[in-house]
Amino acid sequence: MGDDFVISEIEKDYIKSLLEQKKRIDGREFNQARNVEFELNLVKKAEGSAIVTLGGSKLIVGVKAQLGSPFPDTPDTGVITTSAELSPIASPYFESGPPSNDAIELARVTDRAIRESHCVDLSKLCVIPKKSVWILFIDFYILNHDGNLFDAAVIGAVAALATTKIPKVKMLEDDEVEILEEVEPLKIEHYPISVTSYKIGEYNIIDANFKEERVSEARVTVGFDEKDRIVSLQKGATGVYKPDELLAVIKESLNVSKTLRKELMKALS
Amino acid sequence: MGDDFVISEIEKDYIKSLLEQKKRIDGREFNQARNVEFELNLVKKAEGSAIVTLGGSKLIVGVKAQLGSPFPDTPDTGVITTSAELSPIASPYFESGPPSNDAIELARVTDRAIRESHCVDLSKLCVIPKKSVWILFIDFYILNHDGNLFDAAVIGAVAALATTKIPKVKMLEDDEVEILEEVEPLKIEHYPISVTSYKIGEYNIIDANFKEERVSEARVTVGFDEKDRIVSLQKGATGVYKPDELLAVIKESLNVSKTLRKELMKALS
Amino acid sequence: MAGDGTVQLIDEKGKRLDGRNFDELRPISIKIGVLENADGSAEIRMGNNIIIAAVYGPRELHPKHRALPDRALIQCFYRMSTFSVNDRKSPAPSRREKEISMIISNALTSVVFTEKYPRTTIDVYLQVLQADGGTRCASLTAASVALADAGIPMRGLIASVAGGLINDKVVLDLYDIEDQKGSGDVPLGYCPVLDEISLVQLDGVFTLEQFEECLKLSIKGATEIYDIQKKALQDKYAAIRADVSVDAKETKKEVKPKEEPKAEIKEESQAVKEEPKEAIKVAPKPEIKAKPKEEPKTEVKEEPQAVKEEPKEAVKVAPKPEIKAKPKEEPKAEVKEEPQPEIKDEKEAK
Amino acid sequence: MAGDGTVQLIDEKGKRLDGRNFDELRPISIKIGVLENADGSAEIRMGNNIIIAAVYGPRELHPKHRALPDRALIQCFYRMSTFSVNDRKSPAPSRREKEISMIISNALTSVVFTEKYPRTTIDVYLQVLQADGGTRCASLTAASVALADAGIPMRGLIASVAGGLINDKVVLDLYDIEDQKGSGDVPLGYCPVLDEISLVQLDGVFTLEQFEECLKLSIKGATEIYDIQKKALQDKYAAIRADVSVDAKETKKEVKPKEEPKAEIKEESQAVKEEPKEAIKVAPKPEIKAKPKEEPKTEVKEEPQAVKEEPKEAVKVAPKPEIKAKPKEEPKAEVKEEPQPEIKDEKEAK
Repeated sequence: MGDDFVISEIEKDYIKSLLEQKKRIDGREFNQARNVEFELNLVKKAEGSAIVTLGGSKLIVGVKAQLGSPFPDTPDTGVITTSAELSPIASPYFESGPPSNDAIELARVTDRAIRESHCVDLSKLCVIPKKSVWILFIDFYILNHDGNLFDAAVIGAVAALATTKIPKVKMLEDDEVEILEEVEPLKIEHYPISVTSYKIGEYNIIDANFKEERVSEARVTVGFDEKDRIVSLQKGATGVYKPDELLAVIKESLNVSKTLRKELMKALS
Repeated sequence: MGDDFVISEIEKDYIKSLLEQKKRIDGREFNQARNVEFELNLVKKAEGSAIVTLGGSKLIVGVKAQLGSPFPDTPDTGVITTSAELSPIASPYFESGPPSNDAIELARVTDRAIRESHCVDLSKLCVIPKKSVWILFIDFYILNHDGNLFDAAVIGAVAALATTKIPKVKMLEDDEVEILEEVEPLKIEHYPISVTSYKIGEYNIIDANFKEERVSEARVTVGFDEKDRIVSLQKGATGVYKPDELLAVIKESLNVSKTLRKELMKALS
Repeated sequence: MAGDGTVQLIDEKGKRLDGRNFDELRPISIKIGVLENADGSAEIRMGNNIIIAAVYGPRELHPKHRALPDRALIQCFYRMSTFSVNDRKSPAPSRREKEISMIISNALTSVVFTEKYPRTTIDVYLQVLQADGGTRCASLTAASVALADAGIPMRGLIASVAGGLINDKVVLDLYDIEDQKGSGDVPLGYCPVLDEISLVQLDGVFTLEQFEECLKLSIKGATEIYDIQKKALQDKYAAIRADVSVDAKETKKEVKPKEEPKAEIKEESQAVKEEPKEAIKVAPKPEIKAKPKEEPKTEVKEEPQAVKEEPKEAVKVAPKPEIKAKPKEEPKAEVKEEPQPEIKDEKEAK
Repeated sequence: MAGDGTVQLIDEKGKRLDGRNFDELRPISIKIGVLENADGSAEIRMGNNIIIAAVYGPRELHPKHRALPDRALIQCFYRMSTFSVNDRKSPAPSRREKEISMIISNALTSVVFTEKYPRTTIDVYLQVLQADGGTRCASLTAASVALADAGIPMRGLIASVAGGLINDKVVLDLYDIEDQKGSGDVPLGYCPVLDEISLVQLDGVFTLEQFEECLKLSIKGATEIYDIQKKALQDKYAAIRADVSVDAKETKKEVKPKEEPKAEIKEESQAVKEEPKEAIKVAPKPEIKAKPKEEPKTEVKEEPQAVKEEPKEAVKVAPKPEIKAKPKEEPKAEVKEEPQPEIKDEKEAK
């Protein structure tokens, strides 16, 4: 991510020569994701939150819920909105300033996985049709960047949503709504998992770390639901895929998604 | 203000050596502010306005009043909002573009003096609780920068507020409000004055001009009300103060504030 | 996708609401060289989409530290005109526009010989004048020929079209309502000469089999579009040559040297050896009305009742999170502070 | 200050709503070295504040023309997470955040030997994960130890805490509600070793005597915080040394050279000769839970009735300058031009 970092040619060659021997710099298999860990509900001021680490990549996701008006064309459904900040805290290569294209892509790819999987049933977020619905703000801050923020972001967002508790409301007259102290958990309908595959030379490897990501020419992030359906996909960077190669990569990613989903469900149970 | 201007070492040494002889480059005493002058109500399209000159520093302040919704947590008070622009018109060292940190600090320090002194009784700006209140926009444009814009900004803001006339309103049905032609003066409850002291070496001088400001290592802007209470304070720049030194500077500033307030009241009478 | 698959978008005869078959493109026309100042330009119409692509460069990049020491940077700026959608779009660039700019730029980078122009930028401006679904694909198709028009050497042309899922059927080239109410969408950028996928995204819900079918259909569609791109380029240069021979007698029009045919597409495949080499003498208007297969009805005769919603590419009205009473938290501020395009943006889903 | 001093914040026994005495700090814990990539880092918890500080540098400054020929530039970036406050904060940096960044940067500059690193930048990132009043002070405290963790030579550590006025009494370390409803607030950055004030602001209404009392109380509080800072640094290096000796046997963990103790704090005073020089062997977790005096209750047992308002650090709702009828002048357009965050910003008062 980002064009500003020039990896040394030596390092690039080293990573590639290892791949030729079917090895990765951190000893993983080509199709092996890194360990994922969760710390849930740290931020009490958020309705839901999770710190997720995927190998050395670490981010915090907060979910804030607020009442607001629905979109006029979907008067009886709630709203989800996602933003990401690649804070300079996370890497010497990030700069402060307005959201970079990388941050925008990260937020939008994550949003797509959450939205298209129908992870949350937006119709249940409706309080008064046309007047008042819950808006869920899913905001990420990257704390440490060690590659493949995409999969960390999606799994972190789902984890944060799964910890989210929405206040109950009481109807008053005149379509006024009182927000009560009592809360109830947000129901998660589907658990999308995204798996990103990185292409280096002729090789496709799962869940690149920072150095691998830097030398990769292309990536494909695929979101799967628990029924193994594809719910989102994004090819990133300037490299290309042959059609058959793309299909093979998607199938490999599907397998990895099952492992990651198991880890997520274990953490949430 | 700003790190981008490098004053010549020669000039710096000259100013410092004069201070050792208890002299300032423009002949003032250490605790002597420059002359202040006002030109009131120049801008007819604003509800209030003032051009103020403090020595060579000159700025224009306009007050615009508009009806709007109150903040929900203060449903029965009006709103004041302050902004400043260090326009390139004012100095070869200002650049156009989004507000600089210097402009932000200037606006926020001024805002603090106005707000904390309760210069305007915001509850009197309420038209219909929860629905409609007056919002006062206080906007500055610096026309000429010759140091210590802070004190000029605060005294200019109070002067502009003191000239402000708010339209009368008529209640219609359904909480609608009609704005009438007739106006009434905004009542000023307190007259805050800020005095800024600049530290150069071991010396603290009041109301630095441009050159003095450039060689100073620290400054303290203190706002006082007419009961000699401190209502705002901001230490600026990277220099530091000993606790006793800070207290001494504040006492000196208090005396100067009385002189400046006299000038203001004379102009307003 | 906003749709849940319940809206009927295919009739009992297997026809879509605009009369097309499942594997049929909308009518496409491409004009090359529509702008004077640009180094290369193209206008594409694809269904009711109208998009202009302009290329400037290679030229010096500012700020210089962003320049790449070994190759050209390709910068894309995809923008929707405020009047291009049913609701006026905010003039500020949305996150959606930025993302699309980036993926189009990535795709183009894969085919341009960027190493020929180190430390420069090639700027590609894409202005959507009217949107009808699939604007990113149409933009990429247009950008590709505009680069050729600018004389930028390329490994091949990229043709782009979306496949999608409506009523659980895989179809080609989603338009507005299908884009809105269908259950899946896969924009694809494909270079037929190289058999390379340079852009692919997905939203919706697909089985692996559906995805594979969709991919094949889009590749077929892209290959048809590629023929239209080639024809447009041929016609442009034919027209220039015709002009030149006319000018030789009349000297009425100024012949700009930059108008000389310059598309230097080094295609590595045999398939495109039929690059325009002999001048076609007539071709008065270099506009190609490609009508693949039968004439599809471009206008929907009757808006189906069920489909009142705005097109997906329209900018939605931001929800106003006003709280009527006793807010636990203040919600107004949030959404107001939230740059509105961001919310609208999200609402658009892609 | 939003408060007018009428809300009862101290009970008849002189206890504050969270159970603290007037001169008592909230519980403070500081962890050093919490982030992998940063050159130095720290997490501070102070009451319910949770803040992460990361230091990168000294490193090259871009753009270069901003570099100082004779010393390092210290750039601070204080940012509130959107979810750190009761109402979601806009992701865009507010004027408040910019001002606080600047004053923290000024304070740190006063203690760092910047002349050792001409033409470089030392970047200090401060991310507020949860806000509970006094975030600027907690941030400065954390930034100070993060600089030490990064091995930046300093004249001394800055400890920071606010004094304030509630119910006309001077108290130490205002938290959320006190910050909101109190009648005065004086954030102070103080270096005990040097007896120097490097950050001071005020809002509210103070007599000269009250200000002086407040200053003394904050200096006392800062001195306590300084002890916690030192302990956290000691423990970090003790833990590393313990790790190193374990590793010598087990060779299980990779010992990174950058983790070597490097805090080179050249304090000019005798007072801090007890800098960690001998390794403490155990210290398994470099987390310090400092509980000054008695354990204060960090949670307010019952929200006092009178205090419905949002905390000051929450982002307020922007006033919507809607005109209901017959505007004398057209004001809407103007207000729209006013960047909205600016307005909200102002509402926060500091």
